[in-house]
Amino acid sequence: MSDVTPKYKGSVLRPLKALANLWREPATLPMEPRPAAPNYRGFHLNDWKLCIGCGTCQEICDNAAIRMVQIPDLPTDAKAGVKPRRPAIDYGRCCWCALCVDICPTGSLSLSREYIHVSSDIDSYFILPDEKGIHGLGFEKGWSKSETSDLLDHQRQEMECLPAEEALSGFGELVPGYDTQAAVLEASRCIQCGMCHEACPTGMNAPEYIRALWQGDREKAVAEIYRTNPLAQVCGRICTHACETACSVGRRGAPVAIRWLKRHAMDSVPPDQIREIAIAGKAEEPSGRRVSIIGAGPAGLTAAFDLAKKGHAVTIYEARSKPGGMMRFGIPEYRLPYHNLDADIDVIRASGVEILCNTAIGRDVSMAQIRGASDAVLISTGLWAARSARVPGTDHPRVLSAIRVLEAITQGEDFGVPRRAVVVGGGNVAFDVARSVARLQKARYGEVAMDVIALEDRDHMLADEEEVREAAGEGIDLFNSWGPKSIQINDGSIVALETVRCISLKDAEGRFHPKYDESTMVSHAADTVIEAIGQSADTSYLGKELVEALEWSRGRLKIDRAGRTSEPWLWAAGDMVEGPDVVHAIAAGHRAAASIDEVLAHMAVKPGNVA
Amino acid sequence: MTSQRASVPAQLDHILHEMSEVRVTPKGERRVRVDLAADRLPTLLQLLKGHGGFLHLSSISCVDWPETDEFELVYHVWSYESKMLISAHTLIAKSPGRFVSVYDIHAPAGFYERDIHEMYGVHFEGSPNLNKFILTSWHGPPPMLKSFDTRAYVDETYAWRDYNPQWLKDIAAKGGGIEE
Amino acid sequence: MTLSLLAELIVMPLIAFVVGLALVLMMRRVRARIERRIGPPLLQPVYDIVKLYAKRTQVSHGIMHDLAIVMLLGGITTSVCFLPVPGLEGLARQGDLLTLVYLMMVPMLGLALGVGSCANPNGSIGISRALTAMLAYDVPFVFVVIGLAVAYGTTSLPEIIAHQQSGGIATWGAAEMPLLAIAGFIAMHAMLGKEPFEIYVAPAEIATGPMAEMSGKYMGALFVMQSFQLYTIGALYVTMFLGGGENWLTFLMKLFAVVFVSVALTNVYGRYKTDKVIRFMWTWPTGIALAGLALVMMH
Amino acid sequence: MRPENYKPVRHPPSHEYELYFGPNHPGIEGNYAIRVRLKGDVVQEAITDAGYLHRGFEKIMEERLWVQNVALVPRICVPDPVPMEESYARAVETLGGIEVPERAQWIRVLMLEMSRICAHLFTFGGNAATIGLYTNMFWGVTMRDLFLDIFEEITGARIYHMYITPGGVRRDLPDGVLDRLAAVLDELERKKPEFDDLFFENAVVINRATGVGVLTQAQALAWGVTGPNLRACGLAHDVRRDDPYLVYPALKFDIPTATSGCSLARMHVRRAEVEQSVRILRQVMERLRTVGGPVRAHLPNPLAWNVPAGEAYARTESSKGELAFFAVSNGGPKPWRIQVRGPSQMHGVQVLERILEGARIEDVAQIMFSLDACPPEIDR
Amino acid sequence: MSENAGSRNPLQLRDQPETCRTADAEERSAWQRVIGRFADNCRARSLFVLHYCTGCGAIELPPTITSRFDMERVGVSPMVTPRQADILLITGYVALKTLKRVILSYEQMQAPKYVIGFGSCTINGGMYWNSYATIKQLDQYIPTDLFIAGCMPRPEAVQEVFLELMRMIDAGKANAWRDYYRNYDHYLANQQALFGPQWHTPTDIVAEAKHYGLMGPGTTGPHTRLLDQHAEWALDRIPEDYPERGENERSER
Repeated sequence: MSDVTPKYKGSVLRPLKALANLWREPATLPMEPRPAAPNYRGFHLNDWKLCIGCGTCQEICDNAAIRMVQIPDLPTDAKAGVKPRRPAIDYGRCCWCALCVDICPTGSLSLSREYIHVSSDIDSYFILPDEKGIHGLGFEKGWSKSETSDLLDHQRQEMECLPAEEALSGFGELVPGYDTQAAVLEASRCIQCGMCHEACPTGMNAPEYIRALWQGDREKAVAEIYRTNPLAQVCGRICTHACETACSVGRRGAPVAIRWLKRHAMDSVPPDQIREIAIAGKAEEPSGRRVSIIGAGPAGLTAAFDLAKKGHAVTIYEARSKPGGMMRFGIPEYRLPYHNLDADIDVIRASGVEILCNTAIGRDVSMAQIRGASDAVLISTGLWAARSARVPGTDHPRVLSAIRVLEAITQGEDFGVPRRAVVVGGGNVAFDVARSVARLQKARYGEVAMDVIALEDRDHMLADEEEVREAAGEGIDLFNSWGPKSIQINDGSIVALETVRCISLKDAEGRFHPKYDESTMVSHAADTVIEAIGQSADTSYLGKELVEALEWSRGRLKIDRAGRTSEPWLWAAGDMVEGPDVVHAIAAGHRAAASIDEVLAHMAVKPGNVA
Repeated sequence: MTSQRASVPAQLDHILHEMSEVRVTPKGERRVRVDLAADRLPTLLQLLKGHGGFLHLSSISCVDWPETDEFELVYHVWSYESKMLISAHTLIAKSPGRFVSVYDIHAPAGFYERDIHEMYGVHFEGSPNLNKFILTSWHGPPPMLKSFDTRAYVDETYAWRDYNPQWLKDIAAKGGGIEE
Repeated sequence: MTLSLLAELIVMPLIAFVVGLALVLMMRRVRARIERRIGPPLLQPVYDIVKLYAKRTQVSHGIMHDLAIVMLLGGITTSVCFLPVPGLEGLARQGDLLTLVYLMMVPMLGLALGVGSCANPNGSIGISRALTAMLAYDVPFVFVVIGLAVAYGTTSLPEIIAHQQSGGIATWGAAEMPLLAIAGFIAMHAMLGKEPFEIYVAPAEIATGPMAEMSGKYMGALFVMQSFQLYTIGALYVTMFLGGGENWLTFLMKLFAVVFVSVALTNVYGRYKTDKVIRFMWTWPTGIALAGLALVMMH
Repeated sequence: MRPENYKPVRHPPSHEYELYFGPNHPGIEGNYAIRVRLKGDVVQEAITDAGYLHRGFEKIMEERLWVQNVALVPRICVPDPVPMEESYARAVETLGGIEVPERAQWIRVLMLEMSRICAHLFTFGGNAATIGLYTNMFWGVTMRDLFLDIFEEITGARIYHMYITPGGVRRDLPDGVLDRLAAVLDELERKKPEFDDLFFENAVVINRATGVGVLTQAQALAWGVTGPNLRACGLAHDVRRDDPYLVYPALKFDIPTATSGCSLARMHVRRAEVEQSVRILRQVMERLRTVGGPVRAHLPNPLAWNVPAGEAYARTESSKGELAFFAVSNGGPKPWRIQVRGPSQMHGVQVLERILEGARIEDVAQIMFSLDACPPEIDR
Repeated sequence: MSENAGSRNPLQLRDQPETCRTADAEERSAWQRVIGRFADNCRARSLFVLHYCTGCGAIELPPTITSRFDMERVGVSPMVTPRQADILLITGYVALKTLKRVILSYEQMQAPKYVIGFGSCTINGGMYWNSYATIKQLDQYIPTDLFIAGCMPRPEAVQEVFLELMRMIDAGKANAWRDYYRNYDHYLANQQALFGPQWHTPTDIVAEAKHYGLMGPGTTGPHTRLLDQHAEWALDRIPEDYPERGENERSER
C-alpha cells in the first residue's frame, strides 16, 4: 500500500525538457500500410478444395454475416459429405471474431493478413472468399486453425463395450448404449450441417432427431426417426452408418455417433409410446387395396409398414419360423438382440401388417394364388444361397456356409461346434460367424480356436474396424492377404486348410481377380471350415413361368428405380436386387412402397377386397 | 477460488438470525445468495449495511421470468470489511410491477432503479429520478422484457441490404444463388 | 510620394500574409515535432485557406456577423501598415506604438461583434474570455509600452528602431531593458492566445469559443487573421526589443526566432483557468514590467 | 450569401444559462452529453444525458449463443475491452463449473494488465488534452499503440481482441512475444520520466488539477465509486486483491492510494497503477516462460452448449473500477440474462452530476476525464 | 525536417481513369474550370475532420491523428464543431439518439462535405444487426461517400480511406453531398420513418438547395411538405426533440 498523493507544486521548467523532441526523429511510421501480425484477423480466405459447404460457419456467425451460396458447377458427393456451396461473407455484418475459422470442420476457412478495403461501391462488401483473398492480392494466411483452437468437440462420448472375457461367455449384447447424459453430450456435438441426411440411403432426418435428443425431447426424436425408418431398433444397432462417414465433425475428429444416438432414442422411449408415435398419421379409412409381400426382411417389412400406414391391407409371407430375415438369422444375437428386433416388428404389426410365418411360396402357397389375391406383389427374399470358394475339399460335409451356421445358431440347432475352425472371408459376415462360433467353442470347450483368413490386407478389410478389433480381443486370429488353396482331409475328416499368399486382389481393369504367390503356403489346422465369401439369390420359388416372363440383367432381376419389375404387378426390393445392407434394403422398401402406393391410387378397387 | 464453504460465516449468521424466512445459500468463497420475500428486502439491506458493513451496493439486477409472470430483483451488496458479496434475490409480480426504492439506504440504487425502470418498466416508489435516460428516443415497450422481440422489431423497422455483386450475378446466371 | 505610399500599403499586408503563412507552417511543424510526428506539408496553410474560401455553401448569422469579418480583416491589415519593416515604413510615421496597440484590439472587438450575433453560448463565453484575456495582458503590456516610451523618449516605431540599431546588440531594447523584454514577451505570448493563456479557444471547455460558429469563408478569415496575428505580434516584439530589422534577412530571422520560442513553449504547458490568467498577468508580468519601468525611470 | 431559412435562436435573457457539453464536444469522453446550468462561470446543476451509444447489449446477448457473446462483450467498453471479456468468461465458467487451465490464467492476467496500461495511457492523454496539453495526448496514444502492437500479435486484433473465451483463451502466445512485450515495457519505463516532466510534475497541470472535483471518502463510499477514483480518496480497495480471481493471489503488487480525492490525486493513482501493472506483467512474463499446458478447457460444441442453470456474479477490476457481469442461465444454449455493471455507471452519472455542481466551467471536462467515465459502459 | 516518411504522393491516382468530372453549371468556361480544378486540388489536400466520436471506431482515430500515423502530413486535421469541418466520420454503429445529432451535425456542415462510414455497422448493421437501438444502413439517412471494411478499421485503413477520399475529391468525384440536396425528400423520408412525421431539423435544406442552385428532382416531395406544416410551429419554440429537452428534467429533490 502506498500513498501517492502529490505533495509538490510542480515545476515550470521541467516540462521544457519536452522541447528536446524538436531535434529527435519523429515516431511516425511510413505511409505504406504495415504488414499485419502473423495471426492477424483480416479478410477471409477459403480453400475451396477443402471446403465441403457444410455451412457451420453460417451457424456460428454472430451476425448472420455468412450466407451459403449454391454454385452449380462445383463437385458434389453426398456419400463423402460434400455439398456444392460455399460461404459468402457480408462485410457489412462481419465482426472479425473468427469463430467461423475456429469452428470450420475442415479447416478450409482462415483469415488473411489483408485488412484494407475502402470503397464507395456497396456491393464490394459482399464477397465470396477463395484462396486468393478479397482483392486477389495473395496475402498470407493470418488467423487460421491450429490443433488446439478447434471449437468443435472432436471427442466422441465413450461407448462402453463388454470386456472380451465376458463377451465370449454368451450372446449378451456387446454394447450397452448411451445413458441419458452421454447421449445429450454426444448429441451436442452435432453441428446440424445435414451431411448425414444426404448420405443416408433412406435419408434419415438425423440432424433433427439429434437436436431433439439434445433438447431432451426423446419422443420428438423417435417421431423424426419413424418418418424414414421403421426398423430403428435394428438400425440403431447394426446400421453400416454411411451418415457417420459423411459427418462433417468427422473431418478432423471423431464423427458424431449418430447410430448410437438413434439407438438411445429408441431404447429410452417405452414400446407403447413408440407404437403410438409410429402409427400416428395412419390413414383412417382402409383403401381397399391388398398388397402381398414375400419375405419378412428389412425391405419387405419397411414396404409393409409404409403401405399399411397408407391404409392398404398388407400380408407378408415368410418361409421361416419368425420374421426378420437376415436381421434375425444372419446377424448374431450379441449384435442385435432378438427382443429388439421383435420390438420393431411389433410396431410394424401394430400398423396393421399381417405376417404369415412358415409360409413358403411354392410349398404352402403358390405364386399364382398370391397374385390372384393381391393388387400388387413385392418380393424381397434376400440372398440365402451361399457361395463357395470351390477349392479342393469344399464338398466335404464339414465345410459349412456361414449363413447356414448363423441360421442354425439362431434356431438353436446343433451343427456340431467345431474344436478348431477356420473362417474364410474378410467381411462382416465372416466375423459374425467367427465370433458366434467362438462363443460356442468357449461354452463347450472352454477355449477359442478360430482363424479368419481374409484375402484383403489389414488396411482394406471389408469388415468394420471395430469388428476386427473386438474379434482379436476375443481370441480370434486374423490372417490377412491369404487365400484358400485346398482343404486337407485325413480319414474323412478335415485336418487343415492350406492357404497361399494373395499378392493382388484386382486386375488392371479393376475387376475382382486375386493373384496368389503359390510359393508361400501356410496350413491352418482345423476340423471345420466355414466359408463366408458371399451369397446369392434363390429365385426358384417364382416358378419357371414367371422367371421366364421377367427381365433379367446379369443374373439379377431387372427393376426400375422404384423397384418395379418388368411385370406391372410385381415389385422387388432388398438384397436380392440391390445390396448390400439393412439400411439400403429399408430405402428400397420405401421406394417400392411409394411406387406401389402411387400405382394403386390409380387402380380401380377390386370388388370384394373392401374389408 | 471455487472452494465451497460449508456454512454461512458466523458474522453473517448473526445478522441473518434477526430475519425470519430468509434462505441463505453459500455459492462460493465470497458469494452468498439470500432469498427472501420482497417486503423484507429493505430491512435486510438496512441490517447488512448497519451491522455487517455491507456499504457498497454493487448493482441491482432485474430478471424477467415470463412463465411465472414475475420479475426477479437481485441486490448485490459488498462488504469492504468481510470482503463478501451477498446477492439478495426477491421476486415481485409483473403487474403492477411496483417496488420500493432503496435509494435512501444505498445511493447507487438511483442509477440502477432508473435503468430497470427504463428497461423493464418496474416502478420504484421513492426513487429520486425515474425519468428516461438512455432511451429518450425510444417509444416502444421496455426493451428488456422477454415479450419484446428485438429481431422482429428490427425486421419490421429496417431493410436489409440486398447485395448484387458481379460474382453473384454470374452464379445466378448458372442457376445458383444465395440459399435462404 | 502618395503613389509609393499606396504601393507600400498594398505590399506590406501581402508580405505580412506570406510571412504569416510561413509562421503558421512553422508553428504547426514545431508542434508536430514536439509531439514526435512529421507535421503538415509546406503549403498546408495555403490549402486550408483556399479550401475554406472555396466552400460551396456558407452560413451567416446576420449582418453583424458579416460586418464583423470585414472589421476583423480591416483591423489586421491596417495594423500591419503601421509596422515598419526593412525598407517599408508604410504609415509608421503617421501613427505610433500606441496607435498600433489600439489597432491590434480591433480584430478582437470585431470578432466579439460577430460572435455575439451567432447566439452560440460557447462563442459568447469564448469572446468574453478573449476580452478578459485582453484585459489581463494589456496591463503589463501598457507598462511595457510606457517603459519603452520613457526609455526612448518617443513612441514612434521608426525612431525606436533607429535608436536600437545605433549600437548593435548592446543597444537593443532587450539588452537595455531586460525586465521589460521579459514582461513584454509574456504579454505577447498571451496576445497570441497560446497555452498556458489559451483561454478563449479552449476546445475541451468551450468548443473553440469564438470559432464555434465560424464556417467556410469566415473560418478562412480567421485563418488569415491567425497568420497576420503571428506576424504582427512577432514583428512588434522584434521592433520593440530586438532592434527591428536591419535588412530582411535579419528581420525574418528575428521574427521567426521570436515566434518559434512562443509556439514551442505553448506545447509544453496546459492552459490556466481564466481567473488564474488574470491573477498571473497582473502579478508576474505586471510586476516585472513595473520593475523594468522603475529601472528605466531611474536611468 | 445567407440562406433564406436563417432563424435566430432565442435564448433566455438571464445571467443563468445552459450549456450543452456534448455529445459532439471535444471536452466529452466518447459520445455523451452533460447539460450544465451555469451562473457566471460556475455550474449550478449538471444533468447527464446518456444513450448515444446504446446498442441494447443486454438484449442482444440474450439472443446469441454463449460462445457468440465472446465477440460481443469487448465492445461494451472500447478503451478497456479485456476486463469485459474476462468478466463474461468468468461468469460463464462459474455457471458451467469450468476449470481454467493454469497457463490460460496467466495469459489472461497478462492481457488484463496490458489493457489497464493502455486504458490509463489513454486517460492521461485525454486528461491532458482537456487542459490544452495536447503533447501528452500524442505521446500517451503513441505509447499505447506499442501495446496495441503486442495485442495484435497475441490476439490478431488491435482493439477488440475477442481472445478470452469461457474455458481459457483462444490461442497460445506466439513465439517470442514475451520478449517483445519486455521491450515495450522497457520503452515505457524509459519514457516515464518524460511523461513525469511533461505532465505529472508540470506546474500548470498541478495548478489546474489540484483541488478540482474533490470526492471525499465518505462521498465515494456512499455513491458507490470504485476503482482508482475510490483509491484516490484513501480507501485501498481493489477487486484483484479483495475478491481475487485468476492467479492474482500469486502476484505481488501494491495498491496505490491517495488522500486528497481531487483530479490530480486520481491521475497520480493511475500513474502508480501503471507502475504496478508493469510490475505484475514482469512477474507474469517470468511465470509464462515456465508454466506450460493447454490454454483452453475442453468444452462442448458451442452450437449446442447448454450452460447449466444458475446465476453468477463475476467481478473484475477494470481500469475504471469494479466491473461485474451478472449472468443468469436457464440451462439453455443462450444466456437468459446478462447484466453489465460498469464502474462508469456510478462515477459517470450520479457522481459526476454531484461533483460538477459548484465546479467552474473550465473544470467540467477535466473532471469528467479525471473520473475516467466510459460512456459506452453506461449506455451498453 | 525529414520528408522521407511522407514520400508517397497521396494524390497519385491508383487505378481511376480520368473520367469526366461532374461539371457544375458554373464550371463551364475554361477559366472557371481551372479555378474549379484548383479548388478541388486544395480541397483534397485540406480535410478537417469533425471531432465527434459517434461510435466505437473512434478509438482508432486518436492513433490515426497522433504521432504514429500522423494524418496531418496529408492535411487531415481534427476540427471541433460541424461548422468548421469537412468530413463527418461515422465511426461505427449509430444509435437512434446519435443519428439525430449526426443529421444535425451533417446539415450544419458547409458543402462540399464528405461522410465516411466506418466498419460493418454503417454498411449493414454489423454486430448490432438485430439490435433495436441502432440503425443498419447509414446511407439511407445521410449520403455517404466512402465506407471502410473492418470492425473496427485499423489506422492504416483509416489512412487509406482519407487518401482514397482525397483522390476522389481531386478527381471531382466526391459529390455525395449534392445528393442530399437533390434527393432530400428521400433522406427525409427515411429519417421520418424512424423519428416520426414530426421530425425536422433547424436547417432548411430545401431553402439552401434553392439558394445555391442545387435543386434536384427529389429535393421536394411528400415528406418535405410535412416540414412546411411544422414551420410555423418551429419558429415559436424549440422543438421538443432537439435537444432532448423536457424529457430529461430532473424531478424535484
